[in-house]
Amino acid sequence: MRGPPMRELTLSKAVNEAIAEEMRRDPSIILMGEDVAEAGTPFKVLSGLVEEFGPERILDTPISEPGFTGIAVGAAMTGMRPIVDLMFGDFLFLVMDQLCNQAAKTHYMSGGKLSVPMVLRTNMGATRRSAAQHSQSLHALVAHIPGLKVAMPSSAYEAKGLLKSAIRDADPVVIFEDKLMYQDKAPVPEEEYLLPLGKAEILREGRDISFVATSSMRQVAEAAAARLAEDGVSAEIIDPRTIVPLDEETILASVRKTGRVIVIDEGHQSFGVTAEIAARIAEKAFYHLDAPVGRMGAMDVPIPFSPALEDLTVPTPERLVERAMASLRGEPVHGA
Amino acid sequence: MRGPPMRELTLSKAVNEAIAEEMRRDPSIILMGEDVAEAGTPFKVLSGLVEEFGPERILDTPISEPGFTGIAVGAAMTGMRPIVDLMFGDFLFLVMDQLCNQAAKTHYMSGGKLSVPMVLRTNMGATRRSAAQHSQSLHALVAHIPGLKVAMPSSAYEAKGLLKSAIRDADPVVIFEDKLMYQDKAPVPEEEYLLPLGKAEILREGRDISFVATSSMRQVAEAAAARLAEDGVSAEIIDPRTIVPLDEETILASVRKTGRVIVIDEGHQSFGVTAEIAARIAEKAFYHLDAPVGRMGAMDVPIPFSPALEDLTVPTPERLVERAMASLRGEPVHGA
Amino acid sequence: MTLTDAPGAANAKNAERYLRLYRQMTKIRAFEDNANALYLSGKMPGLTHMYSGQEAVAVGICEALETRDKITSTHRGHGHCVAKGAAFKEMFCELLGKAEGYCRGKGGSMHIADQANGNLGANAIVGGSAGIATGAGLTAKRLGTGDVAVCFFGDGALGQGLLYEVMNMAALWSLPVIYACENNLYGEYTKVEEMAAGALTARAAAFGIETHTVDGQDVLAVNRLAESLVARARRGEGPFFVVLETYRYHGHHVGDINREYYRSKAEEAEWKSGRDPITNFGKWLVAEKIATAEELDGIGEAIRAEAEAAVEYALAAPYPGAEEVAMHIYAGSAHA
Amino acid sequence: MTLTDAPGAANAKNAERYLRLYRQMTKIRAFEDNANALYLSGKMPGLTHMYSGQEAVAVGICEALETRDKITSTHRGHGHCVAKGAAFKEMFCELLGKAEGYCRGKGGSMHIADQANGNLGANAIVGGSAGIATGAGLTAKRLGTGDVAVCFFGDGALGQGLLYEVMNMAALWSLPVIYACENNLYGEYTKVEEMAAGALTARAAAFGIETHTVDGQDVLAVNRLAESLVARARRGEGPFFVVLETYRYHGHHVGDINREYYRSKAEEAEWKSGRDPITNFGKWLVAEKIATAEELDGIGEAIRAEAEAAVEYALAAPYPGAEEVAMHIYAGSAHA
Ligand SMILES: Cc1ncc(C[n+]2csc(CCOP(=O)(O)OP(=O)(O)O)c2C)c(N)n1
Ligand SMILES: Cc1ncc(C[n+]2csc(CCOP(=O)(O)OP(=O)(O)O)c2C)c(N)n1
Ligand SMILES: [Mg+2]
Ligand SMILES: [Mg+2]
Repeated sequence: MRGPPMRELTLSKAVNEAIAEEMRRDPSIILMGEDVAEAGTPFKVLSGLVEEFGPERILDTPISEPGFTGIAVGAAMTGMRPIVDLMFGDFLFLVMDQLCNQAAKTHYMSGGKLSVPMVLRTNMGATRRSAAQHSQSLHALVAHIPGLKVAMPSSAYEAKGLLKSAIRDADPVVIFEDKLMYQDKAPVPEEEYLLPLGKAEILREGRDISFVATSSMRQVAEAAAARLAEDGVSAEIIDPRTIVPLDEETILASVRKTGRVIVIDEGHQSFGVTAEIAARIAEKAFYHLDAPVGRMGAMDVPIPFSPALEDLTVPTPERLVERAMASLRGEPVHGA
Repeated sequence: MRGPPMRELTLSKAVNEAIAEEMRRDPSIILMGEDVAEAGTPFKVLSGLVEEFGPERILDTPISEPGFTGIAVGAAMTGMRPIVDLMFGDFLFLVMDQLCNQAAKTHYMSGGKLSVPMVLRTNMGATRRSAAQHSQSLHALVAHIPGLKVAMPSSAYEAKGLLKSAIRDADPVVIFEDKLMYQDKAPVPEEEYLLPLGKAEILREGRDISFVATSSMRQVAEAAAARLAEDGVSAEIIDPRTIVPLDEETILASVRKTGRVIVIDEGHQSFGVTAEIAARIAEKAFYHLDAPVGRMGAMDVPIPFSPALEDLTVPTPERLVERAMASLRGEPVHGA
Repeated sequence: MTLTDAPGAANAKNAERYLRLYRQMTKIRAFEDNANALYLSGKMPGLTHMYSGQEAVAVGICEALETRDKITSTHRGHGHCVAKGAAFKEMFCELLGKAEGYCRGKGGSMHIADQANGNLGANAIVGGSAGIATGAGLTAKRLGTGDVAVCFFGDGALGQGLLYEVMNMAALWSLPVIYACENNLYGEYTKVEEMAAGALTARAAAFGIETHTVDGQDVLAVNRLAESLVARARRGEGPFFVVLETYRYHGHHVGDINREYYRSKAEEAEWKSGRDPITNFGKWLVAEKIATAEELDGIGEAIRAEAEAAVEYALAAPYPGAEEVAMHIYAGSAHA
Repeated sequence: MTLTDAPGAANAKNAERYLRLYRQMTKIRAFEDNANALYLSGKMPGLTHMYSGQEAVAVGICEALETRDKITSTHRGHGHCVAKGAAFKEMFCELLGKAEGYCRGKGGSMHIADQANGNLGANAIVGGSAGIATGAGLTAKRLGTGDVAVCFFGDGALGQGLLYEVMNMAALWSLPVIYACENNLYGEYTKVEEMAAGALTARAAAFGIETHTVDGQDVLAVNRLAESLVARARRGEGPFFVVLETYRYHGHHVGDINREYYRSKAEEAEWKSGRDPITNFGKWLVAEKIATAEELDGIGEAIRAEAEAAVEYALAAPYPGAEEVAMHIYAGSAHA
């Protein structure tokens, strides 16, 4: 965050700007999804785009997620750069075939002759009282499929820079915005910038323990780090930004320095992102670890509607502080 | 394998027997899928069932995977116990919404009032020269979704015993048969038996290193263990049998004993099953580990058709022996 | 006013039935008015979709069903739930995430279900219950129960391919399913004609399914058609497909306040003043001397009082305890 | 024999075009005969689906297309590939997994593609390319190229909901797409009438799409219809839907030898002797004096010799090197 002073933008506005800038630059970009035009999506992220780019480039579709994702794949293979808007990340289950059997594999299966430069923008994040089918964080599923890239911005700044890179990328990229962060503001430069896919960011330097935190878990990590600082514990925070490609080196370097680490992600803990990152750390920084690698994902339960229950399912700063202290004492730290 | 001598059955026949026995016992069981009746599936696994149970219980469906999976969910909610035959595991992508948004969550979302006792039988396994859309091992995806149980039999014996338990289970169970093992024989008792979901099996006892191997990776582990034995290395082999629920205790006990472990699974390595099991071991057996937890999954590439390439993508006994030796020397062991 | 039952003597005989139709519609309206108020006053978590205006559809159909018949519902599901026999208290408790809700607060508005009365649940995936309803029909046919399943869905759900897959199977197998398409002219913020090419009924006629279109504001017309189709479906003459022409009075969801960009106030006023299903049916009841205006007012007041009492009860009712978060993931043995 | 071009003078003028149709069909048959032999002699890895019998469909349609027009193909895709202009050598190399194959051996029979000639690829997911073809149509419309996209698929693909989703969008947006449904009476081992309720053309007519049915064994009838629809689609009058009545001579795949349980030898013999598209067209060419029987024999022999030479070449050609296994996962920067 060095350089000239920046204006503050909401994540929503940052996404909107990224798309508008790219669409001005490249006429092959189109955007499609449900209620993306006049309505600008239920989250109003895309407001104004149809006025500037017209309904030929901002396409309102029927409620046909597999269909319009498939159409995007074909459009991408033939010269367009489609951005697909998937209203809720939970609908990924509907488009898995087109995304994972088609988009992800086309370049490889064709021996490099065809490619699918498309972006699938969707969201993640619980605690909105939206219940089990509108609250999931399903990024681990797509991260498992070779051929897809997966971005998880943790701020307006990242959302814009990563989305612009994703749009220019030659491959299918799935980008997960945390729907609870759409109104969160962050400094965003006036000038154009891109953030590379595959480069993690050290958000906070520290000596005693590393937190590897994706998306909004950055906020959990930052809050926990602030509290730990009061007790004289210095936490380092790494934001991977993209989980595919994963910038293993930045993560490992941090862990080799601190000797302790907790990986925090909002997807279900089991068979999720914390598992992959923790396993890589445990293997490749084995001789530098002073305590077991800790993991905090969402509980392995469908997201309950009741506010009394939902908040229990996701990592919180309090629980992260507790686990960090346990790690510093050398105890195993597991479970959401 | 104690007790009276057993006949040898192919995995295919064992599955057929499990279904036939259960259908005789419980009239609420129906089976549905493409070409399951007269054709008995392309793998001929179900031959003869329609003759015994009739086309009312063995239902040939159109090529509508999302549709018939959804119908199975509804049938299960209203009193049937449907077994869905999904011809290739790669088609899981088509049924993810019905499986993960509906079947998996119904019991929880209804506060325990509705349930979905169904089985989805499908397959996994590469090296059949079937290319990228007919070779995937996608069990990690469903393992990530709370509410589903996931079984991975490693022999005819397990296939029968686990399938019978899955059919009787009150929850949706996804069972992955390795399509390359359909003709593999193993001793299977004449008498009825069930294998519990959630109980791992120690296939071979050993002192020096543990192999945790799922499905056909059992064969890789067994071949490697035999070669290592020639060099005086004693490997223990654990077969989790089900990855959800995962019998963590049996795995951890083995690792605490041997101090060394390699997890072998045929899904893509990144964000796959080896990650979860390795991460749990690394966390919970941390103070017992003499070397980093090793992982061997399939390469993170779409499965190539060419025989010259396909065989490179999956774990082999040779590579496992190498990695075991590296582990014994204390070197990190990673990658497929 | 186009209420279509024959005038005069026959009506006296059916007075009880008519008053029940009136009461059920009034209950739905009262429920929704309270739900809307709860949301607007910040007492209801999440958001919800009002059924007001569409009462004659749910009531006209559900009054033709027995308790043992099954329905599947949608995100706009309160009306179906009331019409199928649910009680206010348990419904409001569910909407507020309380333990006494039909789903112990775990489902909320979008997943409310009422198993005891044959309501298999609302669904937050548009079209997501088409398979479930068809599966319920399969169960009925297979067990020979004579039960019928009604699949409620909106015009927007015609965009989902799943619907076509299951209608094909329902037609092939002559299942006792009624596909009830509530055409309220919009899917979210988009007009039906922008989302659906061709005639709506042709979508089912393509599978050889008998189709009907009916005025969804005329509870008697809906009920008469439903009685006949239900009876025929019980005799094995199904499936059927019905388009019910109707209108939602509120926004897409409770937060959709400024909606003139997609539909005019004039249009809303026209439907409300000229085609209100409750007002019109009330007038008819008075004209036919089945009830006096005062009696109808009395019914309305009693129901509104009942609703308010239920709201008070639900507001004061306890949330589920923290231990419930990990309950109901599995119906069978717990996840290890 | 129902060949339908006007006799006499006009034909002389079109002789070159007619002979090209004949040659293209003969090429497909020769390709398939060799592919089948390769499989039966154990020289071909995996398995494959023969197009023999259906030649008039692919050729009749593709001859109406320009190179720049796009097609998507199926698991039974060799015919489409040849018809769209592919060369034997690269095709056989692909079937054998050799580096000179169209996809460098990575795709194989089920994923063969030919980007340079506008073939976006075979697909191993039934119906899986419906979105891709429609997306190609969207690109054509958006860029105003006047290109047309043809989506080839089998009768079995009518079971896939995706098709209905994309046909709806194609109709809403007037895309230049021709949906070519090759009704060869079977999907795997099941008759079309057991899989599809209602009339096949009604499936598209439901979306207001103009539909046609044509004798798929009559190359001139197919070609004449295709010429007209392609021209109209270029003018923005699309989409169109065509059912082509045809027959596959071989089993579902090369290994499907004993097939009397689902179709009779008599039926096969009838189609082969009475309705062979090549024989009948050959007879017509002779009757119309466009070629002599000897000339046609000469054409057949030359093509067969060419095919055999290509097989020899492909058998001797090198496999891709091991390094290629990790190439082409991403078109952009490599996966970290
Ligand atoms: C698969 C899926 N896509 C999108 C949504 C978001 N969404 C919720 S309701 C709705 C509109 C549904 O329209 P319709 O079926 O006509 O029902 P109505 O709201 O008019 O009752 C949409 C797009 C969803 N819940 N599920
Ligand atoms: C989604 C999907 N389901 C099932 C299969 C297995 N399968 C391959 S071909 C086939 C039959 C296809 O029939 P049809 O579309 O009529 O094509 P045909 O083989 O007759 O050319 C099936 C079921 C598949 N490849 N993809
Ligand atoms: Mg609607
Ligand atoms: Mg066919």
